[in-house]
This record gives sequence, C-alpha cells and structure tokens, in this order.
Amino acid sequence: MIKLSPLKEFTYPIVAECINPNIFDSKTSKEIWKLKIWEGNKQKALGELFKIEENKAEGQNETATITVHGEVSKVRRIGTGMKDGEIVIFGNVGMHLGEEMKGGKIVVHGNVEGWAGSMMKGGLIEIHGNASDYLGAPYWGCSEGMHGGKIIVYGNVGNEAGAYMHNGIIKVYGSAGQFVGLRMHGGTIFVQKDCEERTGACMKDGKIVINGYLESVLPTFSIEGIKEKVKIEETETAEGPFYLFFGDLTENGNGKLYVSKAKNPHLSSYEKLL
Amino acid sequence: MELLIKNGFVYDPLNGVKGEKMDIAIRDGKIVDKVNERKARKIDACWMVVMAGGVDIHSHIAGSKVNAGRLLRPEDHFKDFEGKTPVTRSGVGHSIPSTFTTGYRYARMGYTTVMDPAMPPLEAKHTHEEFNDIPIIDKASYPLLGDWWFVLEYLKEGRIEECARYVAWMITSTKGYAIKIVNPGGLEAWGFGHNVRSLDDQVPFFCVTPREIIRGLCKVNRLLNLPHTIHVHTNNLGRPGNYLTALETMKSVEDLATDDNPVIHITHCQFCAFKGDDWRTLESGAEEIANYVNSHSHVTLDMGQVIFTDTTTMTADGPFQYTLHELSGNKWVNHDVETETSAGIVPFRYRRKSYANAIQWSIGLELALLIEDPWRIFLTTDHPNGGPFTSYPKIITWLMSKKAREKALKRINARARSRSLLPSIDRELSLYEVAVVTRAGQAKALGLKNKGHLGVGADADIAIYNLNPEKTDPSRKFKAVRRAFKQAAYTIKGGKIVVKGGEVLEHVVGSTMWLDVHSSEPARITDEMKRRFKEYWTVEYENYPVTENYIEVSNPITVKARV
Amino acid sequence: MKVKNGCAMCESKFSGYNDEHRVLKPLIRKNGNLVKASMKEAVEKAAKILAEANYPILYGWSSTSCEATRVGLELTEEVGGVIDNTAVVCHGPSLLSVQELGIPSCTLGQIRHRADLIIYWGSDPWSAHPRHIERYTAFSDGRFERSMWRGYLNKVKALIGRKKVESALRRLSLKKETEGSSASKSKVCPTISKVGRKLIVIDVRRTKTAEMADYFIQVEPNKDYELLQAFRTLIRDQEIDVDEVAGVPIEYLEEVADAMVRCSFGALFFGLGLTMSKGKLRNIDAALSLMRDLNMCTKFIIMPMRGHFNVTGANTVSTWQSGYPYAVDFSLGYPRYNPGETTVVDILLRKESDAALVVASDPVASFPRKAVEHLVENPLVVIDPHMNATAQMADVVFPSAFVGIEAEGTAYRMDHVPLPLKRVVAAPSGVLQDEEILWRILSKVRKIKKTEKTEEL
Amino acid sequence: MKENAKLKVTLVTGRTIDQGVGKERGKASKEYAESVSVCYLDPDDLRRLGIKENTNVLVSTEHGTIVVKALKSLRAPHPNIIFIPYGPWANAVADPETNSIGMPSFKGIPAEIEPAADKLVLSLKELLKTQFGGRLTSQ
Repeated sequence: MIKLSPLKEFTYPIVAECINPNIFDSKTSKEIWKLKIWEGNKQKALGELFKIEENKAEGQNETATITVHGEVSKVRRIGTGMKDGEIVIFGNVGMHLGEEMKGGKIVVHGNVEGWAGSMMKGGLIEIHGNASDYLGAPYWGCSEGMHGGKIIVYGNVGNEAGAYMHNGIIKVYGSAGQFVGLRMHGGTIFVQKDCEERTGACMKDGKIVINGYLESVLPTFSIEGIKEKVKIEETETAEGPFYLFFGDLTENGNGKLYVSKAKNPHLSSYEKLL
Repeated sequence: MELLIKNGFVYDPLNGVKGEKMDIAIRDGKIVDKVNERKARKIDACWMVVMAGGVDIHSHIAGSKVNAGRLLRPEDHFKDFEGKTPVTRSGVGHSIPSTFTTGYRYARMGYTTVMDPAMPPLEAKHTHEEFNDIPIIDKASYPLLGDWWFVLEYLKEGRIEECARYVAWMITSTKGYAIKIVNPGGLEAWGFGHNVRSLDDQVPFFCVTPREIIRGLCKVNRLLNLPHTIHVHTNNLGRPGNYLTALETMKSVEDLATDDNPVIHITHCQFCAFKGDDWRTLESGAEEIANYVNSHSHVTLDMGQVIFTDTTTMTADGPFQYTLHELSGNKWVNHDVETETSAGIVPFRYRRKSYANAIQWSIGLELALLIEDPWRIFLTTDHPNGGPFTSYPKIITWLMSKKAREKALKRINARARSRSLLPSIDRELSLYEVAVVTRAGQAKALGLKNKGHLGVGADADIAIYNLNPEKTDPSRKFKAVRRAFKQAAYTIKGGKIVVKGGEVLEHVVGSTMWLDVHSSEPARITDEMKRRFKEYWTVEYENYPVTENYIEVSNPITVKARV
Repeated sequence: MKVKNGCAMCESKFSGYNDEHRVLKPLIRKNGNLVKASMKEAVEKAAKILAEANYPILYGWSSTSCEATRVGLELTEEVGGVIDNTAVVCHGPSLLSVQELGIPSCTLGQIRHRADLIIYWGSDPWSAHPRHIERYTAFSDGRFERSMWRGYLNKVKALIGRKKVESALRRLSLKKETEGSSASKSKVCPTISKVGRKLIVIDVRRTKTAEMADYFIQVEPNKDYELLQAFRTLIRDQEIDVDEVAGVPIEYLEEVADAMVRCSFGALFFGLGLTMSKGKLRNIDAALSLMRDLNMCTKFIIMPMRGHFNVTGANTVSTWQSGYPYAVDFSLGYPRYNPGETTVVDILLRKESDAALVVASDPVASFPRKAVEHLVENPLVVIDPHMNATAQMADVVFPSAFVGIEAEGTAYRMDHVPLPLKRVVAAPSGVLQDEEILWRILSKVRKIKKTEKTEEL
Repeated sequence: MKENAKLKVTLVTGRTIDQGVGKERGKASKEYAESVSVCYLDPDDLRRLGIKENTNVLVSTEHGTIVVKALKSLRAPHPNIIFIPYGPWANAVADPETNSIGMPSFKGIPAEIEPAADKLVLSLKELLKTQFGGRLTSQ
C-alpha cells in the first residue's frame, strides 16, 4: 500500500491524474516518485509535492491500495478513469474525483469539490463529508452522465447532483441543492433530508426519492398517487408514505418523483386531484 | 533558398508524370528546372512517393458557422488536444479543430491548399480573420450567393448582366473565390421556416424557381470568366429519393456547356445520391448518377464520404439541418443571415450498424469507383459533415484496395452490406489516380494554375510520402498506405520544409486567394444602391466590404469579366 | 466633436473620451503610490509579474478589439495562465446552456424584416441597449413587417388603452388578488387581439420597455424557470395541476402561449434577468428548450442581449483559437475549459491565482467584494483608457487608446456580425492601443523566458 | 409608521441608462458614482420605512452592508423588491456564490433595508479604501 501526504499547503491547483491504483500498480516507489503532476503552470514530480511511503495496509483501510492523508482540496482528478483498487483519503479532496471511474472504490473522510464521480461507469465512491455541485454530472455539452456505479454521500450535496444520469445509484444522507436529477434518463437518486426546488427538472425516466422537505414541485409534474414504500435498491426500501409525481411533462418524460408525505404538508393541495 | 528533392517516385498527373524516378528543384518558393546541386539543400526521397501538395475543394474550416460549431461542442474537444511547442501554438480537435490545429493537421497529411465552401457575405470578415490564424496552408472561400435578394430579384426580371455585375462586386468585396449555391431558394423560404421541394417550386414572395437561380448563376459564372464553376449543394439534400433532384440539377445546365468544359460542380454528392422513399427503404443512387456523369462532360463532383465516427454536421442548408435535428434529437444551432443565407449545425454520429449510415458510407465509395474519369470526382468528406478531414488516409486505402473495402464491409449493418454495390466493384485506384482525386483534379477544377502539379513555375507545395511503389502493393498492404498518407515524410510549403515525419517544424503563414473581378462597367454604387443597402441590411454600406488589410497574406487573382 | 445616430451611452463615451480623468503616461506603484513611469519600465515590470506567476489570470477583453484579444490569447498561452472575459459575469450561463442544447438564432436584420412577435424577457433594452428596439425590432421597418411605432403612439394617446394596461398590471402585481383559483378565474384576462407586430415583455419590474409593450407579465423574482417550463407545457397542450405559476394566473400564460404559437416569426430576447436570477444557466436551458418546442410549429429564434460592445468578439476569437469561448486555462500548455473550475470569479474566491492582467474592464467595480479582495492582494496590471477602480488598485497601469475612437479594430455585434471600428481622432502622443501594449509585454515575456532557459543550461 | 423600521426585501441589481452613461464617461467620474450609489424602492416601501426620497438607507445582506441613497422607483409596483445599479456599491452586498458555473448571484438576494439618514454615502475612493485597504493612491 502506498501512503501519500502533502509536503505543504497547496495554493495553486494541482492536477494529479497519476494518483490512481492502475498507474501505481507494478511501479517501484522510485518510479512513483517520478510520476508527472502539475502545480499551477509548472510540471513537477509527485514526490516533490507528496511524501510517499510504502507500508503494510492495516486497520480500517487494509484493502486500500493508496491512502492520502491531509488537506488535498486543491488536488484534482484523483482516481480519474480507475478500473480497480481502492483509494482512501483522510481530508478534503479537490474536483473531478474519480471522473469516468470504471471500477474499484474511493473512500473520502472529508469534503469533496465539484464533479465527483463525473461520467462514472462503475465502482463505488463513498463520501463521509459533503459533496459540492455536479456530483456524477457530465462534462459541459455532453449529455452522457453517470452510466453505472454507486455514489454514497453522508453529508450534503450541492446543485445538479446526478444530472444527465443514465444508470447507477446516488444516495445522499444529508440534504441536496437545486436541480437534483436534472434531465436524467435512468437510475436512482435518494435524498434522506431536505431538497431545494426544481428536483427532476426535464427528467425523462428514472427514480428520485426525497425523504425530507421539498420546497416545491415543478408545475410540470403531475400527481400520480400515494405510495406506502419505495424500493431504493435490491436490499433497501424507504418507508413512506410518499406522494408520487410523474414528469417531466415538458419532455414527455415518465420519471418518478417520490416525495415524503409527512414532511411536506404544503403539497397536500395536490391530494384533491387524486 | 534552394532545395532539391532527389530520386523520388514522382506522380504529377497534370504533367503526365506517372511515378518516374526524378528530382524536383526548388528556388524561392517556386519549382524550377534545375538548381545548383552543391549549394542546394537536398532531401533524399529515394524509395518515396513525391506528389504536389494536396488540394481540398470543399472543407468547412473557418467562418461563423464553423466557429459556432466549435463553441457548441466542448465535449468534442476536451479529450483531443495539442500542446504548445517551441514552434507551434496549442489547440484542440476533434471534428472541428481550432484554427492552428486545423493548419497543422492538414500539413501533416501533405495538404497545402484548402477551400472553405460556405461564407455568408455579411460575415465574410469573420472567415478571413480565421484564415489569418490557420497556419501553413493556402486558403480561399466561396461566398453564398444562391439566395441573396439581389440575385433573386435580378434573375426574376431576367437581368443576367446586372446580376453578373453585382455578383462581381460581391465576390470582390467579400474577397471570395467562387459562386456557392446552397439549396437554391430553400434558404430564403427557411426565413419563415419553409423550404422548396423541387427545381420548379416558386420561392415564396420572390416568384423565381431554383432552376432559374441555378441556370442564372451558371450564366453569370461564364460572363465573369470565373476560374471555378458554380459550386452547387442541391435541393432536397439528405432526403431519400433526392438522386433525381441531383440528376435534374445537372441536366438543368446541360445546354450551357461549351467544348466539354465543366459548368457545374455538384458537391458532397453522396448526400444527394439517395434512392428510396424513406430511411428504411433507402438505397444507393450512385449507379444512376455515375452513368449520367460518365456520359456527360459538363459536371464535376466530390464525394462527401461518410466515416463511422462522431462528427459535427454544418451546412448553410438551414431546413436540412433542422430535419437532421428532429431525426437525431441532438442539439441544434440555427443562424439565418439577413437577405443572404442561413446556416445550421447538428452533432451526429455515423454508426456502422445503422442501415442508413452504412448505405451512405457505401454510396460515397461507389460514386468514386463507378465514375470512370478520376478528373471528375474528388476525394472529400465535406469536412466535418461526413467526418473529419483527418480520415482521408482511410478513404484512400478504401479506394486503392478491394481488400480494405471488404474488411470494412464485414463490420457494417448486414442488410446494408447485402444492398451495397461495392462487392461487385473490382476497381482499385492507382497512386497516379489518387494523385488526381486528391490534388491534380481538384486544382484543375478550381482553375488554380500554380497548384496541384510539379511543373516548372508551380508553387513549391510538395508532399513526400514514405511509400515504396516498387515494394508495397497498395491493394494488399493497405495499412502501409494509410500510415504513409497519414504522416507525410516531408511537407514542403512555398519551398520551406514545414513538416518532417509528421512533426511540424515551422509555423509559416499561408496566403488567402481571392478574385479581383474586373467588369467593363462595374456595378455602380449609386445613392439608390446605398438606399437599398439600408433597407436590406443592418450595416452601413461603408462597413460591408472586406478591406484588404483584413488579409495577412493576400493573393488576389485578377479576372477579366465579359460584362 | 458631434456624434451622429449614437445612443446616450455612445454620446457620453465620445464626449467623455478625453475628460479630466484621462491619464497619459504609464503608472507604477512605488511604496504605495502610483507614480508616472516610462513605457519601457512599465512593460518590463508587467512582463516580469506575468512571467514569474504560477497561475496568472488575464481578464477583460470585452471592450477592446478582436485583434487585442488575439494577442491576449497568445500571451496567456506563453505565461501559462487563465484567460477569461466579462461574459463570465454576464452571459456565461447562456453559453453553457447553448453548449448543451444549441440555439436557433439569426442576424438582427432577419428580425427587422420578418418578426411579427417580439418578446423581451428579463431585459430592458430601453436602458441597456437604447437603439435596439427602433433599429432592429418592434419600431423598425422591414421587408415583410412594418414598425409598430404609430400604433404605440395611438395606444399611448388613447387613455382607455392605457387604463386597460394599467388595470391589467395592477391585477398581476398585487399577489393577494390573484391568489386562489376562484379569484383569478373570475377575472377577465386581457387578450392580445392586435394585428401586425406584437411586443411582449416579461420582467420582475414594469420597466420602461414594459410600458411600450402590448402585453406585460410581471414574474416573481427567481421564478423564471417555473414560468418558462409552464409555457413549454402549455404549448404542448398539456394540463397543469396548479392555477398560477410564478404569481401569474394560467389564463395570462395561455394568452401569451397562443400568441407564440400563432406568430409566423417570433423572436425572444433575454437578458441578465434570466442569466443571473436563481437557476442561472438552467433558466436559459428552459428558454432554449422552449425554442425547440416552438420551432416544431412555427419559426422562432432567441438571442441573448449582450452587454459590452465586443463581448461577442472576445468569445469568438477565443473559440477559434482555443475551441472554447471563455474561461480557458492554458496552465498545462493546452486549452482546458471548465466553468466553475477555470472561471475567474471561482479562482479568486478559492484564492488560487497569484497575479492578474486586466484589459479594458473593471472587475474591482463589477465583482463581488470577496473576489476582489484576492484580486488586489496579488500583483495587478491594468490596461484601460479610464483610470477606473481597478486601475486605482493596480501595480502597473497602462493608459490606452479608445478603440473605435482613437484606434481601429474589429468588433462583433451581438448577432455575430463583424464590424470594423474606425479611428476618428489621433490618440494623445505616447498613448498606445491595447494590441500594441500587449505585443510589447508578450515579446518582453519571451525574452525573460529565454534568459531563464539559458541560465538553466 | 415608526422611524427606522427594518424591511425584509429582495435585492435585485442591474443596468440603468444612467449607469451605462456614467460607465462610458469614465468610472472615476462623479456621474458614475452618483448613478450607482443609489437604491430604487417601491413608493409603498418608502412609506413603510417612513422616509422620503433622497434619504440615505442602509442595505445589509449576509455578505455585507452598504449605505446608498433611496430613490422612488418609476417602475413600481414591485413591493419588497429593491433595485441597486451594478457597481462597487451593489457588489459590497452581492452574493459571491457561483454554483460552480462562474457567475455570482447578482439578483434576487435576500436583504434588509433600514433608514440611515445620519450615515453618509461613501465616495468611490473611500469605498475602495474601507473595503480593500491601503493600496489606494492619493494621486
């Protein structure tokens, strides 16, 4: 197992695609030291910015292939496109964590900047702090969001989580910002706590479950009924009752939006339409 | 500075050179009969192929439409980038490369002259500004004139000569090179969201038909003695059954031809060679078109070959682009230009397994192989509409090797394979013929005197490919051919070595060619004319023309008109 | 000097171009004060600042010529910085949603000739683009459509008409009345019966433009997205479960939706009212989707109302050289683009930059306080004709010539039509144009880098 | 209506023709400063604050506070919506949140407004000095 810890507090953006089990794999620590990494507009060696130690994996992260210890919120693109292995990060981490990840596992004991798990295809990202905007969302201009895999956030998430999602699952145990599941085509998004407006805007298909308070439902969703419980994944169902909305009408979508009945008395006016 | 290319196998169709081993001498950017052996810098081209620099008659590389495409597609760029080097600027690809990258990538393939086929006159300055940022290659652009209100009005009244004078004025003041006609009449109709369906439909509000526009401008083209013919993108482009429209269009100017010189160029012909009633019953109309072309001398065409990749379609044909948007559901840009033309952009992925796309792929190659005279059909992808120009090497191998075609055929949609004419075609182009369809023929059709050949006096634009015609049989070793054409061993532009082994050595600035048309009595810019300007356009007359200071390296070509 | 057919802003630009605030010599900050310096000295200082920076930002570009932006991009590439233009705080979100959905648009003349329905949404051209309406839209004469000016005059004259509008407005704005279905249903909703050109305005306030309009809808702040989506549903003849959206009863929306579908050429202009209010790019997203729907039944185009005179030009040049319209990061040696990551405001808020060059712009006045704080903590170079707020905070200031008055160049109109900018008077001696100043800085930077290289060897 | 009543309002910033004119005349000009250090209110809101036009008011958001001159809006009615033209004064209270798209939130910011007849509207120089420290020149 390789242990990385930053040698200083970073001010400039650090681009570190090389922090990836598949790249470290079968490299001596000397070779790893030499791996290219960008600090601002200067190219450096990984070893110039990080203390690199090779030691036995033990305790809670014995499965880990890479562990990062310390504040790395400026360090971007960690685990980009990784296929297998496990990265455990103790500290806040920067943008594009696990972008286009295909397999393996990333665990973060801290907060994560934008675009975590962007365009993810497989694997698991576990975030024990908060995640910023565009969780699992695609790159600008691209309509292929998350295509598989699983993202679990124990804190809150920012705007547009799961935008353009096609498959996979996002679970948020805190609350979420605007436009959860924007233009999603499939997959499941679960939010345990509250949610800002415009949830499921322009969704074509898929499932969004809001277990907390939802400021308002878009006028382009229509009430379908009340459901007692809803399935999140194989092993897990959320206990309702939930209002079930269909939408988004503007896209002739048949996405399902479940909103907790108990937490949202202001939506009771919809009941008269049932 | 003197340069001597020694012992290459030279293919120079315009001078009838068919692969003889010979030297090419260069002085001050021109080809000369001899230079001082000892002084001159030498390039050993032994066991290599030497050709004139490639010429592309139809490739959307600059201007408002192309740039709108760039802006529209960050997802097209972000994985295909080129870093800055001591000599080159950085940039991005893929289907709509940024300006610098466009120049470098053409040069790496040994291309040195490229024509941008669609310039909205009102936005001509934009095209020329981008030309200045496209390094190495020489460029020119065709102003879109087929739906210009002036043209429609004069042709309606049958006033060909006035029309010619204003066209002359327009070509010169936009610094253009040829008359481009796109879906004649259809673009004006698109102003209100409509289209025209046949050569004899009336253009709404203008009481003139596509046929009259094509014939009219064809006559204008001859009155003005322009080096190239009218450059026509037919009506009904991209809709099944349109091969009839294409044939009609060619027939419509049959009688205007004299001493079998071409009078019309049908561009990206693949897109208008569709047989069948709809996309399911789509079939190839290549045979019918080839038969007509083989028996008539007044037409030239280019392929508009389709490549199975993710690309960006962009034409001035607004209605067609809208149909494509509805068909694919992909994002759509539309940009209509007052009193002149329109434009549309839609990203599109051609899929092997799609029946229609596979048929389209087949049609392009069928045309190139069934039309006997290589001087009449040219290699293009209508970049980026059929696919990016970087796929030319692939196409060359398909033209040169039946084996390569069969390999590709195996992977396409089965139903399309069974309908394709390709298995029945044995023809394989020779290197000589490839030199025709990629440079000589295109230069001839464009009337470029100093391009596309290696005769004394020609511009020293030369491509040297690492391919030994005595050892490698292109029909079997097609992979080697592709490699060779992908990365020129040397590209020489204006006598300078700009590319070596696929690496750009020098960032030289190519020239912009434009026509300075002299008519005996030029279009007078009267107050009446200025009034009309105020009415038709939202820019002052004084601000309209492209002044020469917009062109970094200006190469005006003077033309004496007959009016 | 006299200014012909210019707007109020243009006139003041001309009359103000050489007022008492004009600085004619470069300035350099020495122990806290800006003092006059020679051009050479200033160029050296500026070049040093940029050449030594690890993550410099080069910002502005929207009020200068395309030629200057061209040099700016080369300079950014050379120093491995981030180049961004003022679009980022104006129509950046519009560009982002265009990249997701595309945009049906046209040149302004097309609208003058053909548009029979004109909608301004969250934009007040009377204030921001004073000549827009009379030159290109409602009050202009085209080949197929005539100006509605006369009709407007009559309307204003006819008190009845005015009363009607005002009563309609009162009903719309006082929420209490419109709340509850029964109440709003009972009210008669004004109809758009007029023939010929129609002007509709949708805004949070009754703007001057709104007063000219045939129909005005006052939307609750931050509710534009809901309103746009509602329109989309209505146009598809789908049922809406609620009786009012964004504080507007459905009947009023139906009236407008009908007008949209019935027109033969519609044009929607949107302003910062959409791009800046809650939802930002997604408001534009909805507007563009609305265009998609509308173009299935008629011809409809949409256009952002751009601010600075050449912001479109800055985007255009940046796009053809780098592939991206703004927020382009050259720090890795090639263009990268990711608004939110490579946009100037975010970089400043994250305190990542360590130097800045500001050209023809005034971020200190136009950025939120927190962003400005980091901008002025680091070395700052300013090129601007005015001694603006940013210049007053700078380390090096280059007074430059006014583009379009003292300097030639090209600018792009909001509809992408390139226009040549003429030179009408000579710049005061010693005052160079942006392009020239940038060239000198660039070549100096190259010299510095060369010497660095040779030292390394 | 009692004095120094506080109002909860929504702050909208935007362009005005005066600000446009001022901007072009030169950001250091008096016209500019005067055109952007103001705040347009609905007449009803003025009444509710118990003040007349041209009284100074204190506008505060969670991002800062600023003193500007209250003007009666010609665009009424828009109860509980106040309007400040773009400029350093507006930006002293604007919301820097960009939602990861680079664009701060200039419109629809929750704010409080109260009369501040005793407080002065800062000049541009004073404003910059107080906000960004001693870098300002005296020249």
